[in-house]
Amino acid sequence: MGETLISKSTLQKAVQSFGLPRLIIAGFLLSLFITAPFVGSNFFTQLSNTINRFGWNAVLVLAMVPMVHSGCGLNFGLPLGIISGLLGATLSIEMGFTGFASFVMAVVFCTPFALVLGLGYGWLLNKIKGGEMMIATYVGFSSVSFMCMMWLLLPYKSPTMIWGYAGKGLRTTISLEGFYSGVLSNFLAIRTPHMLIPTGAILFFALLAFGMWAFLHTKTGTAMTAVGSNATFARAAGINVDKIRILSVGMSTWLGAVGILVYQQGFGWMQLYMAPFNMALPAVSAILIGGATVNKASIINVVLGTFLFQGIVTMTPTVINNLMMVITGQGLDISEVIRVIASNGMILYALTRKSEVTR
Amino acid sequence: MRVKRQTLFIVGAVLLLVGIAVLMVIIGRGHIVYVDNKTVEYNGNEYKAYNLVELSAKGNDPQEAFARDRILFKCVGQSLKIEYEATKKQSSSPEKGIINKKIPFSWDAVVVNLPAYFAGLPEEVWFTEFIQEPPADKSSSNEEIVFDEFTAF
Amino acid sequence: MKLLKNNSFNILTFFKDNSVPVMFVLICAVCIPVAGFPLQYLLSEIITRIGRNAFLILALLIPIMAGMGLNFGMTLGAMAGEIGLIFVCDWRIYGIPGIVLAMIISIPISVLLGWLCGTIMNMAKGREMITGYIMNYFINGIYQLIVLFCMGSIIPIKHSDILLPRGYGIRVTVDLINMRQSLDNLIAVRIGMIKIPVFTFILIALMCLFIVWFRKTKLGQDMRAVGQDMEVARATGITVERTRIISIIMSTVLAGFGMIIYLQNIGSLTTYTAHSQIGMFCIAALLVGGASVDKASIGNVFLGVILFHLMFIVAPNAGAAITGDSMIGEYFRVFVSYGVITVALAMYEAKKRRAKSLAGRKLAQAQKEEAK
Amino acid sequence: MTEKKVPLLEVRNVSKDFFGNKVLNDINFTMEEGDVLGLVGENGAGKSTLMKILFGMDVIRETGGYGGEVIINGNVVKFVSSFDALESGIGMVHQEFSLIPGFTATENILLNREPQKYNVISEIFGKRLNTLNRSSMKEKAEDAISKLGVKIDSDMVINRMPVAHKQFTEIARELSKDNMKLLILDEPTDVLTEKEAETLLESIGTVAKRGIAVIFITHRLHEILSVCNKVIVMRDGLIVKDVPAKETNVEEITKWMVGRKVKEQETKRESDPDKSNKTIMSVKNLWVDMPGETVRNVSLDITEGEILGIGGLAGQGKLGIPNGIMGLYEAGGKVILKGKEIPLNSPRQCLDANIAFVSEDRRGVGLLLDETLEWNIAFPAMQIKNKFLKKYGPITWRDEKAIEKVTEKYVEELQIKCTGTKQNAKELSGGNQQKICLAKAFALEPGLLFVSEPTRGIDVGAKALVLDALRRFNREKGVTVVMISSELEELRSVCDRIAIVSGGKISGILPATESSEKFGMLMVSNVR
Repeated sequence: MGETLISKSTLQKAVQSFGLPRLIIAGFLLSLFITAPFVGSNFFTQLSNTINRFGWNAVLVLAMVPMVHSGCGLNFGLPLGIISGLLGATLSIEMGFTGFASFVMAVVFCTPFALVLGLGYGWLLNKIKGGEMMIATYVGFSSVSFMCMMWLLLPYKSPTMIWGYAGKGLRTTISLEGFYSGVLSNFLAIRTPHMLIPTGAILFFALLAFGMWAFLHTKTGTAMTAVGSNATFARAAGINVDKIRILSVGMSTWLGAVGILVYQQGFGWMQLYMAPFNMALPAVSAILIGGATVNKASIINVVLGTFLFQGIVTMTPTVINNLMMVITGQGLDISEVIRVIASNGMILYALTRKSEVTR
Repeated sequence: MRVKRQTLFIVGAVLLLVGIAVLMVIIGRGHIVYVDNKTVEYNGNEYKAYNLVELSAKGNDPQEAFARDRILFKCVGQSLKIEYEATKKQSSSPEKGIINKKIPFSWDAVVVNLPAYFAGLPEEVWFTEFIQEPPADKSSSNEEIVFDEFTAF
Repeated sequence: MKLLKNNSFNILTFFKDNSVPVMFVLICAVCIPVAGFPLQYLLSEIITRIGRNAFLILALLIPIMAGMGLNFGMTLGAMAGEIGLIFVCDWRIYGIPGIVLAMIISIPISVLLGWLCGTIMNMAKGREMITGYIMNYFINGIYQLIVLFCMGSIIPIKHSDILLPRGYGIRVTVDLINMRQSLDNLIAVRIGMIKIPVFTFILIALMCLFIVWFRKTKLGQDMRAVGQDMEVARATGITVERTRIISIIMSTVLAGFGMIIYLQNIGSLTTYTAHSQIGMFCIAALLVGGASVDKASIGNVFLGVILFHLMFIVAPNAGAAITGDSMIGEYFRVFVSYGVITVALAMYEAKKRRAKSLAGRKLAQAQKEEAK
Repeated sequence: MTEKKVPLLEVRNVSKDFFGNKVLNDINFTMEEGDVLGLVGENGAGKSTLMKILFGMDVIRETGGYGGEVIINGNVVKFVSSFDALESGIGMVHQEFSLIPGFTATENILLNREPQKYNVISEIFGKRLNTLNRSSMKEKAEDAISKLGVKIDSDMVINRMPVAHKQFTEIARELSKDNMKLLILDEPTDVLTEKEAETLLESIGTVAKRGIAVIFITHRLHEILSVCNKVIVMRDGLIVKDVPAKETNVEEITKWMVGRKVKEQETKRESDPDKSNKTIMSVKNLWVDMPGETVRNVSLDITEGEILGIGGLAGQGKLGIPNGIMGLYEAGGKVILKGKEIPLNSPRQCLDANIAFVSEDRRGVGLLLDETLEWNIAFPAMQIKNKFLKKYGPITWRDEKAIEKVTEKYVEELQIKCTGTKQNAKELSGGNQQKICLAKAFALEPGLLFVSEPTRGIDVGAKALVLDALRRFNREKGVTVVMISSELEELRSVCDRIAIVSGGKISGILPATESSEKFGMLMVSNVR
């Protein structure tokens, strides 16, 4: 079977499978990169900003893959993972670890929380096959608001974290200076006049991504893909579908926990209370922009999606403002609104695709 | 023919709604009325502010305007009707009466100068449009649009 | 919460079916004495809140009847209502005429948004609720595009006092002083310090009558049929897609009216955030009243409003009294609102799956008899 | 035309083929008002296709329409959709109920035809805003129910009704249509108890007396004789017999229904004398709750090395047996394999006990449509037998090369037409997909293989290949095969013994060499 010439139909099929909206967003981003120099914002600084933000968010988007793979749908309950991450981080700071050690210990501490919460969350999702996404959203919200109470009640003592005057309850934002702020980003960082490439963060993401890719090649990983593709087939082939789904939810929650730690080390601050409330939507729309569907997602979708999404987030404010300045003579901060419309439009597009796997 | 009859009714209903909307605009158009009890200068002679003027207007609580006071009334609709009881000096007996005036639709706010009115001066003296200059907006110029801020209920 | 007229009034099934309202009665029973609010204050708060929210929550009943689940997309109607109010403020129309005008302006916008939301929901059958939820954010982006950028620049706004200093885009809070409480005060009755907005209650009563009447109409019957079994409805010739879209349009239009009533009671419009939590709180209140994703009655609405808002008022003080920090109470009431939705959704889906395993037991039973 | 009364319905040389294979050829019959026509025939005889044509179902139009004419009251009708059929007075009651569970009987009977009370709002927003006229609805519903001569509480909600009442409600719905001329009942008594069936038969009588023609499709031959005045027997898309009911009896009808000239099978199945008669698996009072295929109290012994066939009409429970044993549907009872009991309701236990199952639902259960052929074939073996896996310490890594090798082996062995082992399963034809399912089971190298409806919906060429592969697999590898199929001829050409299931029970086990009439008798014996 010789390779057929790239006939028009295969090109069309490629466009079809890539999806028109994704093409529009990719084209939009490309045009931003091109217009950047003309509008007085340095191309390299923009690129380095995008890569930097890519390093922060990539792991959070990777957290989407296990659940989508096993057919549990888009993980709108990501805040649950984020909370376990925050618990791990606050514990590691409370114990007085500093520098790289605080990051490692944060990951170690968050793992038990992530697994326990993940298993409970997975068990609940198994009870409601078919209606996962809506309930995931509200499990995320209620757990965030529950934690808001806990942040006030848990007996933390470390001065850097608790309120100065009340002496009890954690601050809403805690500086990570001296702890693991930038611990990954600065590791082997490449600095040029305009560019800062956070190689450490990217390497960490690559490691986790490779881990995920490898897992999908193991026996259980293959089983997970089969469960996502056709759950009855998997059941007929002797796979304990519920166990695999719970495993995927646990992995997703754990990756969410590590993801928030990576985000915070890049960001430099830890945000508590209502901050994780809205962290699920950006990650969901990122992986969808990358080409994933409601029941199929790959590592490439994560890389592409995060890059595209973060590109829009970093590029639009500066480039569009300068562009507007040049045209209408007055700054027009329209980028936030465009990003909201684009990312949520993407999720809507994915939700309305017919998913072959009938639940 | 069924469909034609129904489209007729739909057009009728839409026109009715538009009619109600226009009606609402007319009867609902509100104007702010500033009533000044201030001395006014008019080709040479001066008209002194009254000692005390008690004023009441439809839909507003009655108010008292001492000399050099400015009181505010809200008037819904174009016909303005203010009852007054004015005493020029400490001793003089109070004059009673009603000011009836049509406010032009496009005017947002109006200034009524009592002394000028009592003196029967021409309209453009005692009844002038009040142009509001945009209040300097002290609140932060361009608040960050909070994406999903949680509001008290 | 109609009690089933089965012969043995079984306490257990009563509690099992209405576990959410019962749980809330307990929470209120605990918090109210602890919070220490005077009874009169609570009563007046509840009455104003019923006046403020009942209409909005009633708007949720129609999509539930048509099997579209909890219409998280009702916020689209709220936005349409807000746009109506912005224009009315700009044109300086005061009092009740202003409110009526705002409602009339909101109708075409609501119909358009409702139609859009209904069509997209039809494309994502089985995932209507999450689609409605995402539609909120999507249309909120477009709402901000219009209100923050087009108003003042493209769309003419006469009075710049509601515009941002930069000349375009509506300010973050728009004062509705000229129509504040005008519906409520129309026929307000004051007993002690409790103000009862009689006219608003009449409006709500009219809305309830409309829903009761609507259930009797052919369209209402079609919606109930579509809600229970789309394929059977389609087989008898009912236009399923159109009926579902109409149910969403009606819900959006009514949500628009409800939002205007809500904002005239509050007296000021926080342009960009007023509608963001409205959907969630109304749905939480409805669920607290004992409604479920596929069954809701007018009784659920009123019980829900009372219980939910009672909890909402007392929680901060109760929290402060118990733990000494009022923020705990604040977060507690948010947690309970989200928690109630999670529980209700989970129970609905689980119940759907439990019905299946019943048949197996019957077969085993039949076999035992045969073996005897 | 002689002044003979114009027949209510005349079907003149109607024919139909689905993608090349003839399903109906040259059907001719007429029906008068008040006729009750009993339509009998094996599965695949073309009965339901004929009814779909009469009822104007979309599936007919989508697959290229039909030849010949359908004439109602003398004029030829061409139905575009079943709504046209309803207009011209033809009503059909399907097997699975199309009723709204939460509605009362009245609301269901008049669904979408409710009498309405005018109100002014409907002028603007359209007719659907008229309120329902509940009183006249109740009246019309009760009148329709009385036409049936049955007592149903018209205010009772459907999901609280016994099955029979649901059936009557649906029939009442058709009768409530005033222009009702012809009522088609598709196996209505399948779900009813004996007593309920009797009441239904009486009500069909009363309906016929009112001048409404009824086509009654059933397997219960005694019912045909008691209520119908005409009987049509169909086989292989042909009307074999069109005879007044009075002039025939159950034996005759079964013979026409099943007896076909025994065409020479390719290789007469010779029974190997040296087959050991040790039972490999014995099933004791098995019940299985599989929708539409309920199994009631089945006990069965399977001897080692044989090919056991399980036949029977559709919906009688034959498919329930393998699905129940393999744990895909809730089941109870005891299954003993080589003396060791296997717990039910867990597919893993069966697979570990070296039993494989090729499901009848190829696309739903049998295949991973979005994955490559390699995955489809190698996946079960990999998960159960840990084949095609490389071990790196604790990590079990997919051995891509081994998977590719085994896929190529089966592609070549079963001559699966595909562009390569990396092609997605959904792109293959029906026959090739079935071979993939077989290869998947063969890769497991099972000791006992259940194969369910292996030849359903595939072309004749592929059928022979699939059956041949099964025979070779059984003979060369000595694997016991249990084949479930509704094609009696196929079973007789492949199996040693054939068990017939009807009404959820095994009505008898006969050697394959028995005459088809005997099998026919078993098939309809205690049809529930």
